[in-house]
Amino acid sequence: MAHGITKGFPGVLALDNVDFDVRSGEVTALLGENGAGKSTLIKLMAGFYAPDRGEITVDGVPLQADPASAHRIGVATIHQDAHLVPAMSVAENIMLGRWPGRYGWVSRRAQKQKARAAVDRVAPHLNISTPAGRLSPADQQLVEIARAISEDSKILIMDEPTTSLSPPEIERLFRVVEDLKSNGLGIVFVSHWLEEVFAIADRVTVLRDGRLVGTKPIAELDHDKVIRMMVGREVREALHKPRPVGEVVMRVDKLSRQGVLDDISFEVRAGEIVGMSGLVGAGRSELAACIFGIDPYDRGSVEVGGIPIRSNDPKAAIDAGIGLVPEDRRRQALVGLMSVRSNMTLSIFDRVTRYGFLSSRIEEEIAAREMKSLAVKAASSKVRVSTLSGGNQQKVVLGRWLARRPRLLILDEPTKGIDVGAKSEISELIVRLAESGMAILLISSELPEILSLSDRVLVMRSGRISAKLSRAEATGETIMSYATTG
Amino acid sequence: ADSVLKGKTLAYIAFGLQYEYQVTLVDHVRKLAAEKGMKISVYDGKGDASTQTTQLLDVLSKQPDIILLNPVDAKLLQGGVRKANEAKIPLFMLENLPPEGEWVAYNTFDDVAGGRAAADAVAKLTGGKGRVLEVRGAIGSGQSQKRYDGFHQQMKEKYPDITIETLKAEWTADNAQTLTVDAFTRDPNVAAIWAHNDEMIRGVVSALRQINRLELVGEKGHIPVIGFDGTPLGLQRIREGTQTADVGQDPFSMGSSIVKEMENHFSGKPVEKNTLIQPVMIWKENVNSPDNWGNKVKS
Amino acid sequence: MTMENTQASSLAPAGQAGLQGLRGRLSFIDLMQSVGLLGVILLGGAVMSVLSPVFATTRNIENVLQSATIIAVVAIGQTFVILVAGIDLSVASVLVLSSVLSVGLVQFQGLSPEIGVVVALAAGVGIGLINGLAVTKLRIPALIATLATMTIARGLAYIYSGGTNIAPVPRFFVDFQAARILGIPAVIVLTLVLAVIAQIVLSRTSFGRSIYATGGNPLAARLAGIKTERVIVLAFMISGLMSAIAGLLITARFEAGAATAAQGLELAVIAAVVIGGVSLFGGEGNIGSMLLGVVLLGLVQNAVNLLNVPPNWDSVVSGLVIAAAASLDVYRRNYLEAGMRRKVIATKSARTPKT
Amino acid sequence: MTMENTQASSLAPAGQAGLQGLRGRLSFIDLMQSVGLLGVILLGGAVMSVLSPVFATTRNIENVLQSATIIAVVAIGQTFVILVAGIDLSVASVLVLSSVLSVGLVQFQGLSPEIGVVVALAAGVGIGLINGLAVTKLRIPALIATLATMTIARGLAYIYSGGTNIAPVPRFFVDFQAARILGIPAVIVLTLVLAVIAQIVLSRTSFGRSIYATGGNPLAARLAGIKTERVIVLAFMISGLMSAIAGLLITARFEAGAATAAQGLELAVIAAVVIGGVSLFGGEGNIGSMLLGVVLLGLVQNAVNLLNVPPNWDSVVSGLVIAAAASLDVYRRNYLEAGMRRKVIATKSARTPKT
Ligand SMILES: Nc1ncnc2c1ncn2[C@@H]1O[C@H](COP(=O)(O)OP(=O)(O)OP(=O)(O)O)[C@@H](O)[C@H]1O
Ligand SMILES: Nc1ncnc2c1ncn2[C@@H]1O[C@H](COP(=O)(O)OP(=O)(O)OP(=O)(O)O)[C@@H](O)[C@H]1O
Ligand SMILES: [Mg+2]
Ligand SMILES: [Mg+2]
Repeated sequence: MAHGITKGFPGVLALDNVDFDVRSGEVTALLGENGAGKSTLIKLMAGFYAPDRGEITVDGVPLQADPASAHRIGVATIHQDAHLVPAMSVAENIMLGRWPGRYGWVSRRAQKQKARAAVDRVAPHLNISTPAGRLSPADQQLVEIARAISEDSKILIMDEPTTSLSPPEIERLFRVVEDLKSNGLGIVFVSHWLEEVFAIADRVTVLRDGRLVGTKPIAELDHDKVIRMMVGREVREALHKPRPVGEVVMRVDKLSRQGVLDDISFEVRAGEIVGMSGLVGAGRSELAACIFGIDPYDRGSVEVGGIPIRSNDPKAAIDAGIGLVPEDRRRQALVGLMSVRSNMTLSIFDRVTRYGFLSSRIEEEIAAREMKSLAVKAASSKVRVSTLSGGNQQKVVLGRWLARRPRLLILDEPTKGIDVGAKSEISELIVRLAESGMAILLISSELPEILSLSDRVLVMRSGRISAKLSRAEATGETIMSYATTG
Repeated sequence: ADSVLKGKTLAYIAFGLQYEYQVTLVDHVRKLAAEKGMKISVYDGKGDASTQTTQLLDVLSKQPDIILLNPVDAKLLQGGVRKANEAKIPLFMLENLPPEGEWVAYNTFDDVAGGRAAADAVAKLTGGKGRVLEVRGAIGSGQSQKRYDGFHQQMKEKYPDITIETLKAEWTADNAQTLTVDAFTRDPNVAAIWAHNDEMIRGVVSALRQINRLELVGEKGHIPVIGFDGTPLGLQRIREGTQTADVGQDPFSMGSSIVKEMENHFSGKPVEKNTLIQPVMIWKENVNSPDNWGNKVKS
Repeated sequence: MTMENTQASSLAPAGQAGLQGLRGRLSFIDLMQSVGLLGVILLGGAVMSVLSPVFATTRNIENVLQSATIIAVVAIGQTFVILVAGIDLSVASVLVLSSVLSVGLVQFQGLSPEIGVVVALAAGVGIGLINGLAVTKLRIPALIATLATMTIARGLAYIYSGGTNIAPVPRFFVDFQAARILGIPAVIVLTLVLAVIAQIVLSRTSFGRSIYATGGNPLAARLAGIKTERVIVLAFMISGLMSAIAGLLITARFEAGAATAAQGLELAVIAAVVIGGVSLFGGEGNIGSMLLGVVLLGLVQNAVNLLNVPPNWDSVVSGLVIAAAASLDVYRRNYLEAGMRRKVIATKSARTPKT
Repeated sequence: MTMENTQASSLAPAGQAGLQGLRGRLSFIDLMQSVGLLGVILLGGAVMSVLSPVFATTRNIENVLQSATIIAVVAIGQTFVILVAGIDLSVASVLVLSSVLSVGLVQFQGLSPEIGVVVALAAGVGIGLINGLAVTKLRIPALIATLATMTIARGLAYIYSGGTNIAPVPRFFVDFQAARILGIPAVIVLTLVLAVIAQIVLSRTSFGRSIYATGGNPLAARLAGIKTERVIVLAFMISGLMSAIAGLLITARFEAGAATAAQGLELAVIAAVVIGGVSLFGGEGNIGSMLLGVVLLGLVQNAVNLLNVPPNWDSVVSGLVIAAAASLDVYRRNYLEAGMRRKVIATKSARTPKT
């Protein structure tokens, strides 16, 4: 459906003469490293951008560069970042722009019915009258999915729909996708999880640096081949090696927050990677928020190096030596209008200041170093961070903390939206940081990540720590059983 | 003997207590009211007709014995005046009259005569020729319009060789300043400047200083500057020589006369329906006269 | 009480029941949002009734409401614009332009009063259209675009009227001002009717929902296929129309085509709208509580007049009251919000896990 | 030329070199961003020079700049507040309060002029502090909080001055107004110095960076360890201080402390700041182009005055010019962006693929 597509941004050629087609009744996986141009291609197909060259057609009908026309023509899209109207209810967000009713009147009853039906397919636990802005990132993503599948479309495009979902939700999503596929929809699926790709895709299209590498049926491919197409080299799995563990860096004691956290106690030692697993909504992000001083807590204490840190004050946490890579980087970590460089030095003013003034030379040194070590793909360190692809934005957040070198680094879903190559780089990086004596609290919904990296695993359920497992005890089965019924 | 006004409630909706002349007028009426034993409430119109309309309606709820109204823009108080008439509360007017309605007495300063007096002064100072800047007040203000009319009529009738350039400064010194500066940039030949109030003279003087054209009275190159109001600051400038003359009004006589009409009304004596208070020209010679209201108030 | 029950029942299998209960609670919270400002008003009213015997008279309340009508009508239009994250500074100028046209076309051009009214309204809609196009097509920030039309429209009003106010007005303005419907002044009834229509449009039509979506998240709205530019243009046109209607009301009230009126009205309107809970960042607010903001400001003014606060102290007092009202309202919201979060999370984490 | 070279070198393995070249190009574009508004100004200036022979004289330009100083100083402070996504309506009131205090304390209380100045500045900072605390601690929307202090401060200024002008002013005001440094009026020099300091603070200090971060994404800024509330309070205090300084300037200009001055100045200032490219949503803008916005508005006013546009038409003309300037600027930005995109495609699309 897309032919000879070229799209440039100031400083970046995002897509260069790309051909791509979607067939009905098939799932086409669109793969590529961070910044390869996947989302850009998708935004073009959704009518959000106009191609600089080339043409997009659906059943022979050319697509105008206007989202409304894309919807009309039958293209439904889940974009990489959730695009919800925060103050509107889940139901309204699902029916956004397609409010049911006649003569411009919105029938609330029909709206609720339709929204309920869509939500039940992917997220039956959601209350459709909650304002969308109050949902956790995972639930927001489910709402996006519900919206897209509720559309009466010919083509369904999903740009990393699974990044914040946990296994049960992903499974449910895949069942829905199979269903839609058998109804003759053409589906485009983007993910950095090859397991998911192999589970659902019929064909694979790979982009690299804005150019088409190739399209192949899934049957002709295996993990390594796909990775080679994407990255152009082999990727090593990080292997767990035992490390010497130092003294206690952080001790959390009887931390409670009404309705959210209940009597949480644990400690993290220098050089140790503590994995934290649990289902979506178990309260892991909330725990990180309390430790890092984003949210207040009712009882308990957090100590770093034996000294209690003030609650509800991120600055105090940072000064005490804690760093946090939050779950929702766009909202919680990045200042979109500022450059990559400024975003990286946002927590180390003291280190880039000379004679009371910020030194752009030092800033540039630090930014260049971190960009290099993380292989951040950006036109320069001076471009706005909002123009980077999702995965590269995440690397910038990591870069900020690498530049600061905290004693304890909390990583909340650190490889969310990160490509395979980079994921293994980040895994290696995490190990290297631990080796250098940093304590790491790794919150992740991806079991393989937890299992391959953690020295110990904590499992959370309903705001409580339901299990503390040693590396030997931690298997996929034990973790899942404590996560669901501990 | 006690005044017939003793114990009466007077609601006074003032033009706005942001203007020196008005403050003096209000203070004087307040003092007279106290002497007569009236209970007075003053409402600050803030130079805004909408505010005054609302105040008038609020005042009607309180049913005072007398309303004294000094409209910012009389046409816009037409509706309010009608309501006051309907409520049958005696209305006394100052400075501005709506097109219709009833009131017991109306006192005003003769702004047309003031404009004419200014024209005479300008002609005297310029020898009856040249380009004169007129810094006018807000469009839509009755006072400003009458001053404008008087000035232009007099010029047309008696001093045809004078050309007038009108600057729309809307009563403020800020506007007067930039407009004057730019008027000089356009054409530095200015024979005299007249402003519709003393407040704007502050801007004029500041402008002249900025462009290096401020010479004191009597010095070479002095540009005659004539104000309007006779405020203490205006008188001070005349003493210093930065201002040449001023068209003085008199808030004291205006206040006294309207209160006298109130007394007449309630004691059944004949009431002077319209009183026009005449302007007094103030020059350096008579600037220290104790009759000038600007010398009676001490700022 | 009900809440306790909800907690218990949310342990039931599907969690559906718990969510039902929550739904009921959410609209209760919506109610509280408005009631909060109402609470501030009632509290203030109670204090005032003690301080001034005339305050609580029908006569006085009617005066307050009648005075508030003009701001209210303009504020209804402004609400549409602020909901799409815009701002309209041109409202007061459109108002006076409409006012002078409605009288001037009859006085100067000898047209029939009906035509005068129609042209006045059309002028308002036209300026709204220009504002909307400048914001969407030329991409000028709304503040600048409407500042420009504000200056231009006021200039045109002065030029057309010759700088003075035009009187007398056609008879029906006077009649309208005096008219009463079921004993209530017609201007108040008209304002309420406009408010009800606006509220229905906003809450029950797809155009209204598009307004909220466009203001709440323009990108999301566009991606969902909403013609956000058209929505924005329409919002500005509605604001223009409402200001023009307010222009007719001011003509009736002052019995003159008023070129000089409504100076600084735009700020008063924006303040009322924001106090009434409409977010300047768009997407949040409703006509009902917005009107409470208008009434609150009107009452503050009235209180100051009735209590005969010494001149210039009145400014100080109104400033303090505005600040107090706003912070009371904010406090109430935060309090409510905190309570709500605890409940939501309690319900959620109690839900039975699904595997 | 250089760009071509850069393109060639971008064929080198790491793409690092290509990034270097792009960096050069980006700052050129940054330059164009400011130059754009400058372009509009120069274009307008050229037209004006033809229309009015006196326009391009040193004298006139000096006058325009001198008149613009007061708005410029207030706008510098306002920029800090708008950068943190706030807005400060109280500036004009703070200005007059400072003005009456600086003279009144000497005239009425018999204090020394130095103390008068210090107290005036302290009052400005104090109101800024109140604004900041109201916004951060009480969480009142900035528009409402500063509307309240705007009303209160103006009221206090009237109360203190009794509605009259306070004169004469201490000698040094007069001297300062007349002073010249290297032939340039001291007020202009002072304004430039303040602007340079502000620009350095914004671009080269951690506080400045915190301002941008807080305005751009308050949550992210807070999580990065920035005390966002403190930053916001400081921004308001700077705005208060700048307005108070402007109050001293106006005292010097008019040789009196006057509570009536600067009516509606807040809107003019906000307009200038926004035209100067500072985003009302925070996090974007700089002092340099902001000042161009101030100058542009000053020139429009000057042009209208010099051309002796008939009364009332002047409003129409300035409105049109503001709209034209804003849309030209927007057009230029889009055009530049499109050009850059084309350039990338032209230079990179044909490159030999590396595998
Ligand atoms: N609005 C924009 N302005 C400038 N550059 C952009 C913009 N949007 C995308 N880019 C650039 O285009 C390139 C492709 O980005 P895109 O978002 O399509 O990548 P992606 O394949 O989706 O990556 P990821 O897996 O990280 O989401 C990147 O280099 C990105 O920085
Ligand atoms: N601002 C909020 N308002 C209402 N509910 C919230 C809010 N933030 C979080 N929650 C809810 O609190 C619960 C705990 O969420 P949290 O994000 O801590 O879980 P998690 O284990 O980190 O899972 P996730 O993978 O979704 O982040 C969830 O049910 C979530 O929906
Ligand atoms: Mg992407
Ligand atoms: Mg989480």
